[in-house]
Amino acid sequence: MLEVDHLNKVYDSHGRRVEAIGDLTFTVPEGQFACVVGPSGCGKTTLLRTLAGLLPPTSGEVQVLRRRVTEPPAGLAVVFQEYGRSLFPWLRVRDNVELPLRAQRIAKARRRELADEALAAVGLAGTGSAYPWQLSGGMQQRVAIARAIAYQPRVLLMDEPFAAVDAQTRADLEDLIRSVWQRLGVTLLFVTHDIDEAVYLGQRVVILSAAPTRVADDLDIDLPADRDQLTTRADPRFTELRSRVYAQIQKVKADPPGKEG
Amino acid sequence: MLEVDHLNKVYDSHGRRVEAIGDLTFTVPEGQFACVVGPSGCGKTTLLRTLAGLLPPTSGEVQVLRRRVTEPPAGLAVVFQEYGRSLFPWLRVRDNVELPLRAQRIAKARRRELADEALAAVGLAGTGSAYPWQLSGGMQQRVAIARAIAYQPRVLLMDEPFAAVDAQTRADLEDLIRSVWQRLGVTLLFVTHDIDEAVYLGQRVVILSAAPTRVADDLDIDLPADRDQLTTRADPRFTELRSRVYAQIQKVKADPPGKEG
Amino acid sequence: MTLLRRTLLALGLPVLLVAVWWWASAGSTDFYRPALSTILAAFADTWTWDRVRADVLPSLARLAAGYLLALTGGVALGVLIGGNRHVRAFLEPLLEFLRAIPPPVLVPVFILLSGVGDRTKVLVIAFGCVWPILLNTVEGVRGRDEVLSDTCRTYRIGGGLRLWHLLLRSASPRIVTGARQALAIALIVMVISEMIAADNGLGFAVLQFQRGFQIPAMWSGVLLLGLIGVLLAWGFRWAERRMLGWYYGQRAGRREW
Amino acid sequence: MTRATAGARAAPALLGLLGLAVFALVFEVAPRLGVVPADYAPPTSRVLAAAGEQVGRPAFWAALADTLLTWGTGLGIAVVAGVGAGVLIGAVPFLRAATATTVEFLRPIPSVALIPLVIVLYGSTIRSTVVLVVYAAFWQVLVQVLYGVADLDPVARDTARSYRLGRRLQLRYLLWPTALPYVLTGIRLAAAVALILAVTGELVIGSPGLGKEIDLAQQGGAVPAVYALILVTGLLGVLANVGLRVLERHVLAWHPSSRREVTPS
Amino acid sequence: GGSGDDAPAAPGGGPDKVNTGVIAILDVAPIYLGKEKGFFSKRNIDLTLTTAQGGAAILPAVLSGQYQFGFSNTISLLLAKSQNAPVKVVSNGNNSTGVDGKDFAGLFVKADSPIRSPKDLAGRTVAANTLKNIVETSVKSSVKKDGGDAAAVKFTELPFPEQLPALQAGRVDAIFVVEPFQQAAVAAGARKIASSYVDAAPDLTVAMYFTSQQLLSGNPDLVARFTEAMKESLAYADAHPDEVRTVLGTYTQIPAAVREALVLPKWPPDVNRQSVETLADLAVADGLLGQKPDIAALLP
Ligand SMILES: Nc1ncnc2c1ncn2[C@@H]1O[C@H](COP(=O)(O)OP(=O)(O)OP(=O)(O)O)[C@@H](O)[C@H]1O
Ligand SMILES: Nc1ncnc2c1ncn2[C@@H]1O[C@H](COP(=O)(O)OP(=O)(O)OP(=O)(O)O)[C@@H](O)[C@H]1O
Ligand SMILES: [Mg+2]
Ligand SMILES: [Mg+2]
Repeated sequence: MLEVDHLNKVYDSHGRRVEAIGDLTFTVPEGQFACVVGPSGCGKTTLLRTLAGLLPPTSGEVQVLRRRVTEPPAGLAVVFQEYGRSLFPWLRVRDNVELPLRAQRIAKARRRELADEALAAVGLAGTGSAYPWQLSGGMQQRVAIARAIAYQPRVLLMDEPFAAVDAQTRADLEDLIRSVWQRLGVTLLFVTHDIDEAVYLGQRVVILSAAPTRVADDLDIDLPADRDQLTTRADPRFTELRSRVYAQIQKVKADPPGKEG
Repeated sequence: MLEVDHLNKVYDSHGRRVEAIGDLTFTVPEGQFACVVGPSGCGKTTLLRTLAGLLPPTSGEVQVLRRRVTEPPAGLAVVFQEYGRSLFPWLRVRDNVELPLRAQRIAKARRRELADEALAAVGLAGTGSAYPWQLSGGMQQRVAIARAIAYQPRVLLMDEPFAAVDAQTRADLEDLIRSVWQRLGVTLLFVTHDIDEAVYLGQRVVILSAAPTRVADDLDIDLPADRDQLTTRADPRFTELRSRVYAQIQKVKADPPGKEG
Repeated sequence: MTLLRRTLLALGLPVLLVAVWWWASAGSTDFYRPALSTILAAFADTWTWDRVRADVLPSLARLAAGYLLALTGGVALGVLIGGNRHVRAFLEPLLEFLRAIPPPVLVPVFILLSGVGDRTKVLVIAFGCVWPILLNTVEGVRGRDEVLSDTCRTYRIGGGLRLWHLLLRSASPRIVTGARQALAIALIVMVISEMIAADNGLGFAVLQFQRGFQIPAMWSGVLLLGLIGVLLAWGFRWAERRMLGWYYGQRAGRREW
Repeated sequence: MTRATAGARAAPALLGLLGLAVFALVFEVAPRLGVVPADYAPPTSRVLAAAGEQVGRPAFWAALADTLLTWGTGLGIAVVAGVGAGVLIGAVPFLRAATATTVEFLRPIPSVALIPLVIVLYGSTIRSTVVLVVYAAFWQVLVQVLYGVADLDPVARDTARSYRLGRRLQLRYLLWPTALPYVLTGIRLAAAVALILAVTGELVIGSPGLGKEIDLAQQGGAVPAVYALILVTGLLGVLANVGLRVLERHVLAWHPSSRREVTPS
Repeated sequence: GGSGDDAPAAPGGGPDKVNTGVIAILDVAPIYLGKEKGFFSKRNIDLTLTTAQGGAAILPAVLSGQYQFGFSNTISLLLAKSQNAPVKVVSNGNNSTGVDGKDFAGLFVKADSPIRSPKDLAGRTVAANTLKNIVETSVKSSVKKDGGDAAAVKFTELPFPEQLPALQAGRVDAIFVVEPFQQAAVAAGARKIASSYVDAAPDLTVAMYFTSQQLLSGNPDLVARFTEAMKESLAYADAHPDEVRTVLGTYTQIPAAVREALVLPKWPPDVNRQSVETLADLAVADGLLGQKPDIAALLP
């Protein structure tokens, strides 16, 4: 469960003051798959980092699993937008995936099994012994995803996790994430720029305005729980929902937030 | 003009041998806008780095502007996939954009003008005095694009340059790149994972197979030169072309390259 | 680079310099600047196996002990200081104070506290050469990548795992820089430590030659020091290449033509 | 808000003073308890009193000025030469390979072993000591620069290459900022080593300065005066570090190590 | 360049500028006193005294012409001569008082030490400020004189200021110190078991002033004038101990009270040749010197 309550975040360093998050309030109930879309630079990453306990809010507060966040909460995993930099260059791919499991004192054999499974799931079977910098961008991003999946978190925050992979792989990963979500009952906050993806994946799409960001719209995605790439995307309801999201985003762009409030 | 002639590239380091590029031959005539698509890890970045003279081929050769490439050719700009790391963290955004212009001994006032224009074109007017790490991922990526545009290259290589920006910004940037291309007559090689984008932007789409990569298909995009987001994407020819690309990619995925040749 | 080329590069300049030295010093009558031929003759006479066993080996043993002490102590303290800015604020001025005190005037204090034996010399060596390791470790730990730090924090990688896989590994290029510096300094401090309260050792021998006005023998000792330095540096580079494989791989994977 | 930030800025300095104070206290109490003999390790208060006496002597100020001159000159030369040679050698692989052995040979030669040589050349003058200072401090900077230059980010380097930044621009905007954190550490190391060598050189060679005063005090058996002079030397080191830290905050504002400390987390 | 053949004569026939390297200890008080009294300036010598920590820094400076003269202990000069260093003694430096128990230097043990006399030192450790030098030779001669096994005495090197603390902490068994450290040892209750300089040779010449052969042959007149001035200085210092104690305050940091109590060495104007011969023989016997140098060539 995630609760964001009147969150406000101002960056003020090196002579530059930016109010990234204006006033943000929303709740993601336990086990929900929520997608977040919003213009570039609106504060999505900032929101995720605040939820992950990596950044203190300027005012307001966030709660994860009913606890006020002051440090990274247990059982939470993040796939960072800067996937390349979030992999340890001195660890081989498999060790990168296993490292969080070691911190949880999971036995070696089990760790190995979880890591290999996760790597296979993202299509990287057989790359375990490479270093991350020997992989292509999209492969690196998938390692970061594998790491989060192998961790079996209760809350998963993902920041544009499929930005660097091709369309086909992306579709596979989308289905993978949905199946992980369904199997583990994890609460998922998923940032993406792809509107189709947001609608296809989530039970809900939160649309953020430009910085200082607010919730511009919050849509329920009432598509059936069983989704697949062909039928769901062909569903007229899908088309309708994606048009609504698209229209809403256009509106957000057109109304600079300065005008309101 | 770009010529790739029986290019082959094998990585062999730290106990891992990968034949990234199998045998690649194609030519991009002067002033053409060519898009490249292919599965993640197939060798697109490798190809771009070879064309940019940053990586020696294992065998075969590449020519840029009718010169065999042995070092980075003059008049060529690259937008790297790792946009974040390609910006110098010690330079402010404007200085990052201006730096290549200084190498060309462009006068200060003119430099400033070009940089400000380019930043405004990518929607970053007013961020010139920030450091890159004070910007969001999408903003950083746009700085890298602005740097390439301000450089006014004759050949432009772009490696998934819009991966980190939202749909709306992406559409704007697509139009921007097309207008730059038309205005400057630059030869453009554009790597993307978005099939719609490839079809919308290019005069041609080169589809690569999985590693060791070959040209799996090479399609002419015979859409009118004047394109816009609404009408072009609604054009039945557009839908037809994108379906062909999509089908082709599916086929590439299904046939592992080992089976052929 | 072929082996031949590497050898040529490694030995070219030294051979040239030795040749120049030989030529320039030939027939020298200057008491303090004897001809290189004289020095080399003295070298052969002086550094016999007995002498090596009596003076050079004890020195090297103390050197090794002091250096390892500095390495472990410097890295441990460096991680502590680099990882916490309050600790850093508390300790830094004090450490800077200690760092600026010349070993020759500090040695008496060490003698006072720990006697005149080998232990004191080992401590002096450690104290003298710990600084590059300490400073570099501190800066390496401070300069770790933010995204990696955040990754560790969110996955709650703490304790020993964080220490090893985040702090030490990301500081390792700088730790190696410091350790490399420290190696040469340890050799220097070894010599200094043997100039006080010693009865054997390479530094002691050089000092005795100097005081006994056996100038060619003294220069041969200096020459030996340099040679030991080269050997240690080669050993160090070998170890470094092994430990930092990922680092050089990441940088060389993108090698130019 | 502003008060809090001012407090936060002052806090490190206070903590640092506290650290020095604790050290001073230990050295006040230990001799008094007889842990160490008070005659040879006088308590802090006696050292401070002796320092007070020193401050009253014009000879002390002259010596301080001489030491500062030796130190400053030597350090300046060493830094300029070390950075220049380091960047040159580091940027040109051929030079690096060709000089490696020679560098490793020359580095471990202790400055003290060169004393007869410099005396033959320059006598007991400040020049002799400056040569020793330069010799010792030069390597500190050089090695740091060599490793710093090698720390280049491959993507940043490719960027510079593909935009065909010339040698001068690559040096100024790529190599230099990359190496800068290493260089600053090198300067901090060199500053202390230079100070040490300045004092040691004065002590052994007899060129004018604090080291010579220490020698005089030692020969005269004036133990508190010896420690007072050492205290002054140490404080010079602390001051140098404060200055270099301020410099670092300015020139490395962009570096993760400074960024982290701006945003509280 | 180190080609100082002549003393740099000031243009226009002014006084000769002369630089002399000394150690800032009691022993060189006469030259400071002599300078103060004008014994050098009246011989047209403009004397500058430069202090160094030890002979290691002085000899090279004299040989290279940076200094015209230098001060060194006798053994060091014998060592240098035996290595064919072109040095030449020009004046006496200082001598022991010749009085056992009342010399300016001595061999001390802790008050409660079982060591009663020098022969008990066999198998024990003695601190010397410089190894393989005059202290070692002298202490060994004390042991021999006392009927002990000199070869069984171990020496360790400690600077004078560190010796008393080391003795009291039990890290060494005996120390050999000169004034003013002798005063401190006495004050700390250490027991003097020998005056080794006295034991080595009667009226031992402990140190001397020297120059380089080059200067001697290039400017014998200057050397002669320096020798004259030194003679006068030595004689004056020997006759005026109170002025010596005062002048000490100008170039050392010995506290005034200690200065009053110091035992001063003897400053005869001429080198005690016989003692130098004896010392050389002792050094050869101890293995410090490979062979006996040509003492006539060393001494004036
Ligand atoms: N470390 C920082 N220091 C200063 N300002 C920052 C910092 N990080 C982000 N900002 C600013 O905060 C705003 C929001 O940034 P954020 O990274 O949250 O955006 P985003 O929604 O993730 O954008 P994108 O989709 O482009 O990744 C931006 O204007 C950015 O410039
Ligand atoms: N520096 C390197 N060292 C070793 N192998 C490498 C290196 N860079 C890339 N490779 C390998 O070469 C293959 C192609 O990589 P490349 O980066 O060109 O793929 P890509 O097509 O750009 O993929 P993506 O779309 O995911 O960015 C991959 O299998 C990768 O593991
Ligand atoms: Mg973001
Ligand atoms: Mg790529």
